Amino acid sequence: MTNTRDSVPMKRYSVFAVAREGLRYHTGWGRAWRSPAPKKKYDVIIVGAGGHGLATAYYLGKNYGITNVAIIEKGWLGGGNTGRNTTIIRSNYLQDPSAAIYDKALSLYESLSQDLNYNIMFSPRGLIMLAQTHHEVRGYLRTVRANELQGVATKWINAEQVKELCPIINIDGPRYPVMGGLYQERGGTARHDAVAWGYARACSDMGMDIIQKCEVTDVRRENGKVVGVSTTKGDIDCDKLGMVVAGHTSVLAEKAGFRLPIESVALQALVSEPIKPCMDVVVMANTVHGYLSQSDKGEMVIGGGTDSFNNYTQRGSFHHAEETVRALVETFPMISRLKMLRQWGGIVDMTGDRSPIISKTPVDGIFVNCGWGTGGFKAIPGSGWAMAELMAKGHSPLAEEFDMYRFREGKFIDESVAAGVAH
Amino acid sequence: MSNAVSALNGKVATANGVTVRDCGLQGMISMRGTFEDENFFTVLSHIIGLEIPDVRTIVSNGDRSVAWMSPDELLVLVPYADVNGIVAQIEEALQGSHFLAVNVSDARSLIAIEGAGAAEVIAKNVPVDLSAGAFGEGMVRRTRMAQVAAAVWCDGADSYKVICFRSVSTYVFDLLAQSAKDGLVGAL
Amino acid sequence: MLILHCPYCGIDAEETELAAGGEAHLKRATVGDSDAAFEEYLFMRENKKGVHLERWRHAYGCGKWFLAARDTATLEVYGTYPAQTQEPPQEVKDAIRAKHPGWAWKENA
Amino acid sequence: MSTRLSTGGRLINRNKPVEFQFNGKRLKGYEGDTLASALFANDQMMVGRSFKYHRPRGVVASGAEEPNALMNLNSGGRFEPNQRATTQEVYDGLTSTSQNHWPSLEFDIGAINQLFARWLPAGFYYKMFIHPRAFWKHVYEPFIRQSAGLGQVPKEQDADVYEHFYFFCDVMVVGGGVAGLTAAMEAAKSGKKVLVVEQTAAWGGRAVVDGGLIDGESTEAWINQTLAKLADMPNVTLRDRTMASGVYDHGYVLAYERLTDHLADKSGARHRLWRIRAGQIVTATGAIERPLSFAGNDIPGVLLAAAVRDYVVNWGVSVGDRTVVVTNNDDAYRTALALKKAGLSVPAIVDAREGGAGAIGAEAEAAGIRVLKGKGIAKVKGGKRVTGVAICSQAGEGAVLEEIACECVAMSGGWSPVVHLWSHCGGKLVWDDAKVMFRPDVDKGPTGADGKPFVIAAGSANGYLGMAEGLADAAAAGRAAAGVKGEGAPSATDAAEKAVAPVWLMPQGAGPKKRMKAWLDYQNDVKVSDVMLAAQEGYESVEHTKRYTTLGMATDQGKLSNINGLAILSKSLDAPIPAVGTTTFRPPYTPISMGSIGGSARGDLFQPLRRTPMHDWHDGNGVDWEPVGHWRRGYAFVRNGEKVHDAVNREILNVRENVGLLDASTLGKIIVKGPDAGKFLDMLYTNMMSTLPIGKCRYGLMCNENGFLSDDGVVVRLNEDTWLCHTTTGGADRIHGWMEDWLQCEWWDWKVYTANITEQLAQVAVAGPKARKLLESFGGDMDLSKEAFPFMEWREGKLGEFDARIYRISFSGELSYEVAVPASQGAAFWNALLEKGQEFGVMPYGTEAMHIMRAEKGFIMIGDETDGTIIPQDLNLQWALSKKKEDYLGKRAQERSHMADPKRWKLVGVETVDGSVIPDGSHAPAPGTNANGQRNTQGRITSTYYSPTLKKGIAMALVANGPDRMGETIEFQDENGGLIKAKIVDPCFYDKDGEKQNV
Ligand SMILES: Cc1cc2nc3c(=O)[nH]c(=O)nc-3n(C[C@H](O)[C@H](O)[C@H](O)COP(=O)(O)OP(=O)(O)OC[C@H]3O[C@@H](n4cnc5c(N)ncnc54)[C@H](O)[C@@H]3O)c2cc1C
Ligand SMILES: NC(=O)c1ccc[n+]([C@@H]2O[C@H](COP(=O)([O-])OP(=O)(O)OC[C@H]3O[C@@H](n4cnc5c(N)ncnc54)[C@H](O)[C@@H]3O)[C@@H](O)[C@H]2O)c1
Ligand SMILES: Cc1cc2nc3c(=O)[nH]c(=O)nc-3n(C[C@H](O)[C@H](O)[C@H](O)COP(=O)(O)O)c2cc1C
Ligand SMILES: [Zn+2]
Repeated sequence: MTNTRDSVPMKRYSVFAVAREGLRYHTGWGRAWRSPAPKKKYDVIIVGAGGHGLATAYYLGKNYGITNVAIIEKGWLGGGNTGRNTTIIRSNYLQDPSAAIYDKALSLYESLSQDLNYNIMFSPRGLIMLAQTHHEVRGYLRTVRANELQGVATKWINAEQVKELCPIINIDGPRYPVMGGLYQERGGTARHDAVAWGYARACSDMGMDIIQKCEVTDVRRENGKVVGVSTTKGDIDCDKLGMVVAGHTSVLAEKAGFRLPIESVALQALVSEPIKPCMDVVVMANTVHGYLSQSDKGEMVIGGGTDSFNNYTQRGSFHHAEETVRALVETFPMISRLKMLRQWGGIVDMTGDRSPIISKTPVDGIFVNCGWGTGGFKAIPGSGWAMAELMAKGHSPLAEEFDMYRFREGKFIDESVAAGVAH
Repeated sequence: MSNAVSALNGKVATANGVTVRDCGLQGMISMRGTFEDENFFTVLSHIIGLEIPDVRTIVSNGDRSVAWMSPDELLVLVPYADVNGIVAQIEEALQGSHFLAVNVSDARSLIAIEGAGAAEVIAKNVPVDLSAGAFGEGMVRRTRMAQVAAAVWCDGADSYKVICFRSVSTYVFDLLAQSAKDGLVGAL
Repeated sequence: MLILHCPYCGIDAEETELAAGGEAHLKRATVGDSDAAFEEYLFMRENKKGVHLERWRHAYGCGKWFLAARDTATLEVYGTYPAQTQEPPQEVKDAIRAKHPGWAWKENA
Repeated sequence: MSTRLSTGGRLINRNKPVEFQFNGKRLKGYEGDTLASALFANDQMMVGRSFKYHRPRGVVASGAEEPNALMNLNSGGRFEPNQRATTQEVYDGLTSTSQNHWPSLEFDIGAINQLFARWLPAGFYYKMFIHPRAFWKHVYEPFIRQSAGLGQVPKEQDADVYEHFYFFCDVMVVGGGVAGLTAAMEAAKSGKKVLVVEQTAAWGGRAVVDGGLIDGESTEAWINQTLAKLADMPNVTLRDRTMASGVYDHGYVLAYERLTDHLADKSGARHRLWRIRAGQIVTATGAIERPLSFAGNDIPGVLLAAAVRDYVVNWGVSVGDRTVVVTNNDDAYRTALALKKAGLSVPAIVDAREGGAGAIGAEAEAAGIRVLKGKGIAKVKGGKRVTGVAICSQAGEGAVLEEIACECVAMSGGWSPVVHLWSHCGGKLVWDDAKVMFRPDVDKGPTGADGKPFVIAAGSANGYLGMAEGLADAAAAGRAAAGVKGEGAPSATDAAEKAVAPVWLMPQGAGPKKRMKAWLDYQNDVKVSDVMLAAQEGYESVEHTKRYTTLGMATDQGKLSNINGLAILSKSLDAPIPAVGTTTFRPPYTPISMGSIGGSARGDLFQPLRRTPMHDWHDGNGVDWEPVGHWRRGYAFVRNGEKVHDAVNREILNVRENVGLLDASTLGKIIVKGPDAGKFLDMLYTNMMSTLPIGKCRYGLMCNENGFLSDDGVVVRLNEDTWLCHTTTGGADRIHGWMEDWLQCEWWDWKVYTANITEQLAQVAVAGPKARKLLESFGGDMDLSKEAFPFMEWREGKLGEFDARIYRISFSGELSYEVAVPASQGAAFWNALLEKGQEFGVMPYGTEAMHIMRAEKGFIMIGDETDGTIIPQDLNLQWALSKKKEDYLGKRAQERSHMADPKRWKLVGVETVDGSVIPDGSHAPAPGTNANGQRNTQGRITSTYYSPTLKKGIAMALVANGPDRMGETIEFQDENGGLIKAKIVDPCFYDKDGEKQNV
């Protein structure tokens, strides 16, 4: 049993490499990423090795040649929400700034496996958001038209088309018959862990240091400017600091001396036992609160609502999972006789308008990327791209509207525009 | 008022020895005021003929009851036909003080659950300890019944009443009837 | 699945009977206050990993709002108290300090 | 050959034979058999195929931890995939099929994967299928998916029903083994309310099979007596076939009771999900035996040692005539002895420990069993079933010393306490080097609402594998849970045992070839080599290893594999096991049906359906329903031969010409009363309500603190200190809650009471030129004339025999009255209106007609013109924003720069040049693109309809500088990617001067 922490040069992944390695029992594979001790100083420190943090680092290197970068992670990389989300990817958002960044992300996702030389299993199997009330129909039609002008391909499909794409759905549900859906053919899923791993491997290969099991415990400032961080592995200096810690943003911001309009709450998900393929599309049912897709391994992956109280425990209250399952049993009657295999929670960071923040902060040199709440997996490449641009150049058109000061002006990016009321 | 019908119109269902039954039109007055206020207290007990109940209890006498609903709210139960008269009496008597008395008879439904196992039928739907030791005669609990609000009280051995909003009375009735049908647990 | 003690009904109500209402003891900012003060009131929330003072309504029960001091990391509840108060009662503060000796109520931090 | 023995089998009833099917074959078993024991009785060694390589697989365990024997059960509405054969009891008529193979279990094409296994190590797909790009979606992924998945897909609606049950107790004991029963007895003696659940159908756990004496009695006798005593105690509830599935925060436990899964008669609820609140929870959940990692440890016929003895003792079946026992601890010797006792052959006990076993070793040797010490298995021989084993030194690399023919290998790698429930809510574990196990760190249990621990582990679940120490621990746990002091425990003696040895790989120096054949996770095909590869590649965190290899992610959640896997990882990393740690334990303990989670909430009970008093009439009269929250409202009333939209148009024209009826009962109605009610409403509404004269109505707007419009409705002044506020249908509960929030939490010294009386009243809008005539035809004591009852006033009195309050308000633009009667009279009133209205051409109309008519009038609709981002100023509703008031909710917000920005889009009417209808949601593009390359826009449609009144399309839109651009023509998107020209006009399309409504 050999294990070397020395850096074996990274090997390109390909079917040939696997074939070759197979012959020698895979003894030749090197580490996907190095595990270095921290240096004294970096040009840029990114706190948080989730998808967003890693993608930020990756594009700092790739797009701006900034590679003297450390990514500091208190646990294991990808172990935050990136490693526990239901992996839904789409870009058909209503508001311009959202559509821009999510669509950037989607187009980067489409070639990410090749870009990273790591198969992230991006699976554009299509995504349907069900319309089950007249109000939802109107809301989605609005999105379709908005997307048309934003250059985001999406379309409205009728109930029969929904059924055709997803035979296991009950479109004639007695309570909320399916009236149609918003369909994005390019939407789908990706293997969440692989997204983190693929970026990590690429960052490491560019010479960046990913430092795991290292918690940032303080943010050191001098004259209103950041100079470094204190960590469980000692002090590390930097010129610029990117905070990309999702559910823990408030905790870290407090250490840097500023506040953010963020609350941390638990969001839950669960999977069924695996069954043979039966659903080749992702379905979201917002009226009844539940979404469903089938993983490549065969489990039905189910996501639902958030708890309504602040929580850092990565557990949630069972009744939310229950509400979700109830809704899905009604919408997909076949799942009633499947069994729940595992349930879990993640701590998501919710802003006042439920849209993210990618912004400079009151402290010179500190940038923050957070507030992705329940939907930031799909944004990872786009968010990293924009955050890198902001950190490198001080300005990014994709990030501009996601400034943290928008709340003061009363300028919101509200995707939940359905008030859901009628006379 | 010959036209008046209760939302459940006399529905009854029985299974496994438990009967779920619409109690028909029931007079109900929602009373809000300051319980500590002597005047409120005296006027009410004078008109209704009952004391103000303690927290989470109901007091009854014949066809009249008063149930504790919250620290400033009571539910007064009287015969349906008497409600308007009583509301008028209260308004008259409490004039000048800060209170609210409204007729909510038609806004709610009253359902009886009776028979050995009645508590279990309810316990399938409410997050409340309904075991005899914990929830005895004269106790009231406002709570969640499956997905709606309800008030439950015990008015005798194996006898319970449930009040819910009128619009969901069919839901509540069907829920209880189904719970009775699905079998008893044998644990309460 | 939290249980919180409703100070009005005197019962330990489970979360499904309750509705959460966010941070407690907010000071309403309004006409005449600065943009920053108004932003603070509407958006800037205490989001501590630790003690959180928060509002809950016994929505399916008595309908009353009450306040709770709860730990967001351990979910321990240090106490609940009526909503009609400007600051947590002494016994709640004591219970918090027993676990978080350095804790200070924001008004006299 | 596995077979039923002629004697033995304490759990089966040989007088009750049952017939069941497996893969189409009719087989016999006995009542009390599990599907697994019955299959063994019928020599069915192979029961399925593994996930990735489609390897032949047999039963390995005898309980909930089984990873291999997953079955599709039954058919039609009772079809269920992935059911463990080891926990499914057989009954007459049960049908089962094995999974994950094609065309058949014996001949499976997918098994070809085994040939490539070498090239399919952990994580191989991350490294492959990258090029060409399109191939992943169209070629690789479909292929991978097709071969993945286990059970078949249920096709039909579930034929069963499910239910929930709330239960409260002081002490909940999980596990009905001797530890659980002991703890329960101690707790129960205190008088506390105790619930005991056991997942299987049999009480007693392992003890009966393992033998020994408790209080001088046989374990079986002791268990029966204890059970009988507990059953007699009024404060104790005992439940078998009930699995505690999860421990959640604040002492909430879910337990899953399987009521009919073991019965041919399926009536009543199938599963009952108990929602338990327990003061203290005792987890006496036992321990699970670990496999040993040697080459070929997955071949059918290799079982856990304790399972082999369970099959013999509990069900009277032998897995094979000759069983080789391989172990690193003393317990497995019991299997050898039990087999011997049953007359079966045990060619050898292979003990990896140089020193062999304690007292029981001598016992085995005395029974004539050959014990090989310091030895291991080099390799299991066989394909679809075991044919023999090759023996080697444990210390070496696997040179074969001898081969022994056998049909069964009984392996034991030691025992792991079942710590799942302890851990679900944060209970911590410690690694016990001596016992080679993770056990609960008793000082770090999960804590509850009071900050104190609420779970106590007991017996073998707490790491006390010996009977005597386990009983002592359990008795103490029971007392601690009940909060009583005391001493003593049922007595037993533990024979001197030799310590278990940490044997994680067999032989210790096994090379790559062997490691590729040594399974850790049977179902997911994770081998020792995979975990080592993960470590080598830097997936060092146990969580990375889990996710990279899928170790422990199968339906058994690693009950057998996790500890072995992390031990291999720790060796690969050269780090101690506790430093590597475990992955997170998550509920459920074993999978629970989605049906049970949903409970009775399905079909009609899926959600509450709110009905108005007139609901039944609508239902019987062509209604096309529209869900609004939990209410259902009539969208239109369709007559024979009509399409929905024909009905809508007819309804509108009829209101405009005759008279229509709208069931408006769902509108929120909130009483606001008290000396400070006026002041309160002035804060809530943007306009002034305190000045509203008694007898009058006023339309009001409400904003949230962010300044956005949240609701609107007509406010009525009933008397000096009482107002009645109408809200939207969806707003009633929300606004009532909103009012209480402000009254209780901000202005608690204001004297105001509110009451939501929405459902007290049935309300009908009677609208149309003939509305007055229709109402007058009822007679009564109210003068409804124009002069006596002007617009925006209300009256109360008798309308015929009905007690009515009438508001003269209009949302349609016609002469209109809204009449409220007590809800109990609503149906009668509706019928009376229809009857008396016949001569006036009365027709009911639905929400869509109402929507269109208000749009014709240019009235806004919450939810159409507003979407949570709209302020009154956007809708030109400045007139409703009181300038006299210092403050109202939302006022400060509306002063912020973005809200006061003149560039905000404003409401206008829009009319297409060609009279067509603009599609819903259409935007008006503007020249150029923004910084992100998106087309600029200058407005969007908020409502758009065909107006049957005006016979053309009409719409409302929010447009940049809209009100200043009256008459201008701009372009909106059409349905096909093109544009439609439309003119900006006044939003009021119909009767601008209000002549119709003021008649
Ligand atoms: C159950 C669930 C389902 C979801 N479903 C979807 C979905 O279907 N589609 C979708 O698009 N999105 C979904 N999301 C949201 C999505 O997962 C997140 O928005 C996204 O993963 C956030 O990525 P991140 O990199 O910002 O955060 P994370 O992945 O959480 O990474 C932040 C990292 O920061 C680390 N960290 C925190 N504090 C410190 C510190 N002081 N020092 C060092 N490191 C620190 C954390 O350990 C963590 O690893 C879901 C989320 C959850 C919880
Ligand atoms: N010497 C050894 O190596 C060794 C190892 C293991 C067990 N044992 C013997 O086993 C016995 C231990 O007794 P015990 O009572 O601690 O354990 P046990 O295994 O006998 O009983 C535990 C019981 O809990 C049940 N259970 C587990 N999880 C459950 C859940 N989530 N919900 C409901 N039920 C659940 C199991 O079905 C089982 O009946 C003793 O006889 C002991 O000597 C010995
Ligand atoms: C898309 C997706 C699919 C998953 N599939 C499985 C699965 O098949 N088996 C399993 O045990 N867990 C599965 N999980 C859950 C993980 O085991 C784990 O619970 C989750 O990543 C959260 O981590 P934690 O439970 O360690 O906190 C899946 C998670 C995700 C996000
Ligand atoms: Zn209460």
